[in-house]
Amino acid sequence: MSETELLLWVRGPALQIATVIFLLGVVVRLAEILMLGRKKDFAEARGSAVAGGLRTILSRTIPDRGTLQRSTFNVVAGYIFHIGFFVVLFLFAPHILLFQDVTGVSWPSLPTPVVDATAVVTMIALLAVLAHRLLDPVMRFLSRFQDYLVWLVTILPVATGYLAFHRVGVAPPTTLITVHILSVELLMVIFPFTKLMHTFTLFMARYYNGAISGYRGVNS
Amino acid sequence: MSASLERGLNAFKGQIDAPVAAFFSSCVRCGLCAEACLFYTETDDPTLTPIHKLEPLRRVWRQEYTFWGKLAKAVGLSKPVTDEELTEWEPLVYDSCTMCGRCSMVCPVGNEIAYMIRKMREGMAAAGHAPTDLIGATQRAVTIGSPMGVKLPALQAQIRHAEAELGFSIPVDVEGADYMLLLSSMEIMNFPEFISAIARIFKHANVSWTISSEAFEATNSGIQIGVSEIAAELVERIVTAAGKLKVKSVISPECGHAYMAIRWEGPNLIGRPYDFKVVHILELLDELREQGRLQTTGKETQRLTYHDPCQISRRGGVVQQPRNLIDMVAGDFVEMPETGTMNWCCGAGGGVSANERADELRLQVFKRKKKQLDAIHPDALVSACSNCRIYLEDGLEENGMDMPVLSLTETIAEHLAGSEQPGSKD
Amino acid sequence: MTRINNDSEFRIALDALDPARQRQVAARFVENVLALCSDERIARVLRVAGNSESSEDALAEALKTARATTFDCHTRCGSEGDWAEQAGYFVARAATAALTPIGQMPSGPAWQAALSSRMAQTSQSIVTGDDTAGQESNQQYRILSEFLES
Amino acid sequence: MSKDETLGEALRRQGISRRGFLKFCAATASMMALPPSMVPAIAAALEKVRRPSVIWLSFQECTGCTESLTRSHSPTVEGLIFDTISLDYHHTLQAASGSAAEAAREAAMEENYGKYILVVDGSIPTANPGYSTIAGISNQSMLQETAKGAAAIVSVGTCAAYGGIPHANPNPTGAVSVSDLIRDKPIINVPGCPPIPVVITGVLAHFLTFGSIPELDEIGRPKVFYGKSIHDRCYRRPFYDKGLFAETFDDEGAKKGWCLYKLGCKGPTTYNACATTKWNEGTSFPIEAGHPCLGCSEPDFWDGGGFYKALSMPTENIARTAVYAIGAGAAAGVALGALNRMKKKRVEKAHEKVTINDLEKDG
Repeated sequence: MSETELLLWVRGPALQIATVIFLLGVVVRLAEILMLGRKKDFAEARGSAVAGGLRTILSRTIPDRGTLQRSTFNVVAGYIFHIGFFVVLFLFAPHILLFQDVTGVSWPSLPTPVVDATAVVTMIALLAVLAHRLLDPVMRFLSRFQDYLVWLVTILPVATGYLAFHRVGVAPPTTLITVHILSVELLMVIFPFTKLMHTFTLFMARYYNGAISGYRGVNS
Repeated sequence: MSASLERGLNAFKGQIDAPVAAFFSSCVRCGLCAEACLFYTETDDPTLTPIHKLEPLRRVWRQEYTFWGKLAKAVGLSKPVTDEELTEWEPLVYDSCTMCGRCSMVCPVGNEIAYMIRKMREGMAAAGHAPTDLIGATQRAVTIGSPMGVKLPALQAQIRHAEAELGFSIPVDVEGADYMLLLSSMEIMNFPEFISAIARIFKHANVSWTISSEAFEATNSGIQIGVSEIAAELVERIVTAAGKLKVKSVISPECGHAYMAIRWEGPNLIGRPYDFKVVHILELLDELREQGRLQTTGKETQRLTYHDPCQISRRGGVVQQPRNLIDMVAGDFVEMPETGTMNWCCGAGGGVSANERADELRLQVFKRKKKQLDAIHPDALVSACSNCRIYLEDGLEENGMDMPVLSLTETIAEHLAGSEQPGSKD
Repeated sequence: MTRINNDSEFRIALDALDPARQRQVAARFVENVLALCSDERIARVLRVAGNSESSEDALAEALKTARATTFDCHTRCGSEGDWAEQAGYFVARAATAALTPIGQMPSGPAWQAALSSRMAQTSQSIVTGDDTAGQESNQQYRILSEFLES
Repeated sequence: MSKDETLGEALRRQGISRRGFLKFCAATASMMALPPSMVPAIAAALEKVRRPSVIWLSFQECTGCTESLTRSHSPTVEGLIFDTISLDYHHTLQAASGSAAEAAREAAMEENYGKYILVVDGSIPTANPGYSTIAGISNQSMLQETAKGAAAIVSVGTCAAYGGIPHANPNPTGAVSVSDLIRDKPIINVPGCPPIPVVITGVLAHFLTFGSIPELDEIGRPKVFYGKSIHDRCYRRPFYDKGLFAETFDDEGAKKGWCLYKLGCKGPTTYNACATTKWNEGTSFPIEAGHPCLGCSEPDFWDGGGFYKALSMPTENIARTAVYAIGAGAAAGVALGALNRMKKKRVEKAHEKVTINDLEKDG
C-alpha cells in the first residue's frame, strides 16, 4: 500500500469504521445509562430540580475556591489541557473543514500560529498531568491501566498533528498526516469503552447532581 | 434468614440507577474528591479517597449494566466482587465517610458521591458488613423506638423536669395542633434543655404544637446503616402519629441526619408523599422571625461562629435561616472559611459517631475543623445538631481548645424578649 | 433576707453575684448531686470551684478536668443509654458549667450548673421511677438563700 | 556540433557571453541552495564538461513533459543547455524516424555505454506489453535494455516517477514507474505534471557539474527543488495562518486572494518549486492564478480524494455513516437498556426484606 493509498484509507474506510464504533458505542452507553432510570421523588420540593441540574452543568465548570487553593496544579493543568485540546480540535481550519463536511456547520478558525502555540501548551500540560498522575499519591493510587492508555491516546493526536503541521520527523508528510488521522481514529475507537465517555456523561452527571441539590434548594 | 454476599450484591444491583451509572461513567480519577474529604486531608491516606470507597459498587455496575462489562464478566476477564472485598471496604464505607457530601460539591464531572455511598450501604448491610455498633443502634431503634434506648418514661421525666423549670405545661398528644415536634435521643439524653428552650420559644411565638408519645424519636438508624425497609418502618411510625394527631407539620429537631431522614428520604422510603409538611426547627424559627413572632432582646458579646451541620445545610438546604437567626442575637458573628454548603463536616455524622471503632479516626479528622476555627478564633461555636455539638465538644476538648458549643435554638431561647424567660440577661 | 421561691427570683439573685461568688454557689449546687457521679475527679474539681482562694491556674486546670470528665461520661450517639451513668454525666456538666468563665455561655455559670444538677436528678429519677421534679430546684433555692445569708 | 566539444566551447561558439554563462551558473547555484562562492566552481565545472549523450524515452505519456521542456526555449540559457547536450534520441524532437531513429538510439548506447544519461517520461504498462510499443519493442523491454548502459536515469514527470495518470485507479494498463522496474541504477525523480522546466535543466546541470546525482528525498526527488512544500513557500500562506479562506471560486475571499485550502488546495502536502520558480518564465503558478494546487508532483495525486476536497476532509460520506451508526446505536442501546431494566426488575423481586435480624451473618 502506497502512502497515498494509506492516507486515502484512513480518510475513507478507516474513518468510517472509527465513526461507526465511536457513535454506536457512545449512543449505546448513553442509552444504557439513561434507561436505568431513576425513581420519582415524593418529597416536597423546595427548589427546582431542572433549574438546579442545568445550573450545575454550567457552575461545576468553575472550581470552588478551596479546591482551587488546595489542588491548584491539578485544576490549572486540567483546565489548560482541556481548553487547549478543544482549541486545537475545533478552531484549527483544516479540522473545521472536516466538521463542516460531516455536519454542514462551519465556524471561524483561529490563526494557525495561535493553534500551533496552543498545541505546544496542550502537550506540556498533558505531560504535566501525567507527571502529576505518577507522583501524586492519590492519583497514583486511583490510576488504572486505562488511565495511562487514555492519556496516551489523548496526547497522540496532538503530538502527531503537531509533527504533521511542521512536517518534522523521518516520515514523509503524507505519512505524518496518515499517522495523525489514525491516532484520532484510535481515540474514537477506544472512546466508548473508557473514561473518555466523561466528555458526554459529565453533562448527565452534573445534571443529576444539580437536580438532587436543586430539589432541596441547594446550589451545587 | 441472615445476611449474605448474595443478598448484598443483589442489593447493589437494585440500587444502581441512571445517576449512579452516569457518575461512574464520568469519573476520570482526578483525585479532587480526596482534597474535599476531611478523612483524606487529615490522614493523607489515599485509600480514603471518596470515589475509591465505591469501588465494589462500581464493579457491580460495570459487570451488570454495561455491555462490555457483561462481556468481560462472561469471558472471565472481570472477577466478581467477593465477600473479602466487602470486608475490606466496610471501614471505608462506614468509618471514614460521614456522607457529608462535600466531595459531591467539588467533583468536576459532577459525581454525587454521597448519594452513592448511601446506596452502597444498602448492599453492605444486606451482605452483613455493617459495623456492629450500628447494628445494635438499629435494632434498638426498631424494638425500643430509639437507637439509644430512650423510652417514653424517660421523655416524660425530662418533660416534667422542663415543666417544673418553665412553670407551664408542655403539650403531649394534643390532637389538632399545628406542629408535631420530634426529638433526637441525643437531645433527650444529653441536651434535655432543648425541650424547655423550644417550649419557651413556642409559648413566646404562640405556636400550636405537641409532642407525640407514640413517635417522638426523630433519628433514623435505618438510613445510617443503609436498610431502606427499616428506615421506612421508622418513618412510617412518625407518619402514623402525625396522622393520628392531625397535625399540619412535623418539626425536625437539631439533628442532621434526622432532617435528611424525615424531610428528604422519608416520603421516598414509604413510597408516597406525606399529607403534612416537614420543617426543620431553624426553618420554623426563621419563619416566625419573618412574621415578627420571634422577638429577641440583647446580644451575645462573644465572637460567635456557626457550624453548618452537613445534612441540614449542604444536604438539606437550610443555609440562610440559621444566619438570619444568629444575626438576631449575635453582636460579633464571623463565618469560618469555607462555610455554608461548603462547610467541613465535624467528622461524626452518617453513623460514624455511633461506631466506636471509628473514634480514633474521628478525632484525627477533627483537625480539619480545628484549622477552620484557628483561622477565625471564635469564643464560642453555634450549631444546630446535637450530634455535631457533642462531637465538636469532644474534638475541642481533645485539642485543648477552650470553646463552648451552643445550640442555636437554645441561644435564641436565652434571648427571648418578654416575660417567658425567668431573669433575662442583658 | 427573704427566701427564694421560684426560678425568676433565683436567676435574678444569681446574676447579681460577682463571678467568684457565682462559682462558689454553683459548686454547692453540684455538691448536692455529687453522689450521682461515680467519677471521683468531680469531687476534686468542686473543692477548687468552691474555694474563694483558688488561683486562676488552679481554676483553669479544674475546668479542664471537668470537661474531660464530661466527655468520658456522655452517652455516644446511637449507643444504648444508661440513665444512671447519664446522671453522672450531668453532674460533670454541672461542674464544668460552674467553672466556665462568665460570657462564654449565653447564661451565667451558676444558673447552668443549677440546671445541669437538676438534670442529673431527673436522670436518676428515670432510673428509680420516682417523680422528683421540682425537688432539686427547691433544694437549690435553699442552698442559694443560705449562701446569700452566710 | 562536435561530440568532443566542451560545454564552454559550445556556448561561446553560439555567441553566449561569459557574463550570460555566469548568470546561468549563479541561478543554478541559488536554485540548488548553494552558496554564491560555489558559482565559479560550477562555471568551471560546466565549462569543462563534455557534452554528454542523452537518450530520452517516452512511454505512456502525453508529451506534456516535453512541451514543458520546450517552453524553456531559446534564447534562454536553459534552452541553450539542451543544444549543448547531445540529445541522441527523442522521438518527438528528433528528425529521424522509423528504423533510422532506433539505429540512432542503439548507436548512442553503444558509443557511450556506461556514460549516457537516460531520461524517461511516461509510465510503463505491465499488464500487457502490447499496450504501448515503439518500433515493435514493448516499453518495458526498451527501458530495461536502454537502462543497462546508462550512468543515471532521470524520470521526468509524475508518470515516469510514480506511475502518474496511467497508474490512477483502476490502472487498466498496469502502469508502473521507472523505479518499479529498474533497481540497479541511480534514478532521479523529477515529478510534476508537468515538471517545471528549470527543474529539469537544474537537475541535469547538477549532474554535469558534480558528476553525481543530487541529494534525494525519500521518494527520489532532488531535495534542492522538492525540499519545501508549496504551502511553505506560498505567497497566500499569511491568509492561511490568519484563518482567511476563499470558500468558493467567486466569493469575496477568492477575489481578495485568500488561501485556497478549503477549495481543496494540496499545497501543504505537495513538494515542488512552483511557488518560487513559477511558470512561463516566472509569470505565475496555479495558486497565483486562483486555482488550488492539485499536488501533481506527489505519488497518486490523481487518486488523492478529490482535487476540490481539502486534505482534512473525509473521502467518503461520513455524515450518512454517522446517521446510521447513531440509529444502530440507539436501537442497540435501547435493547441493552431494556435487558438491564428486566434484570433490575428481577433483582428487585429477588430482594428479600432486610430486617433487624438479617444484619448479621450466621456463624
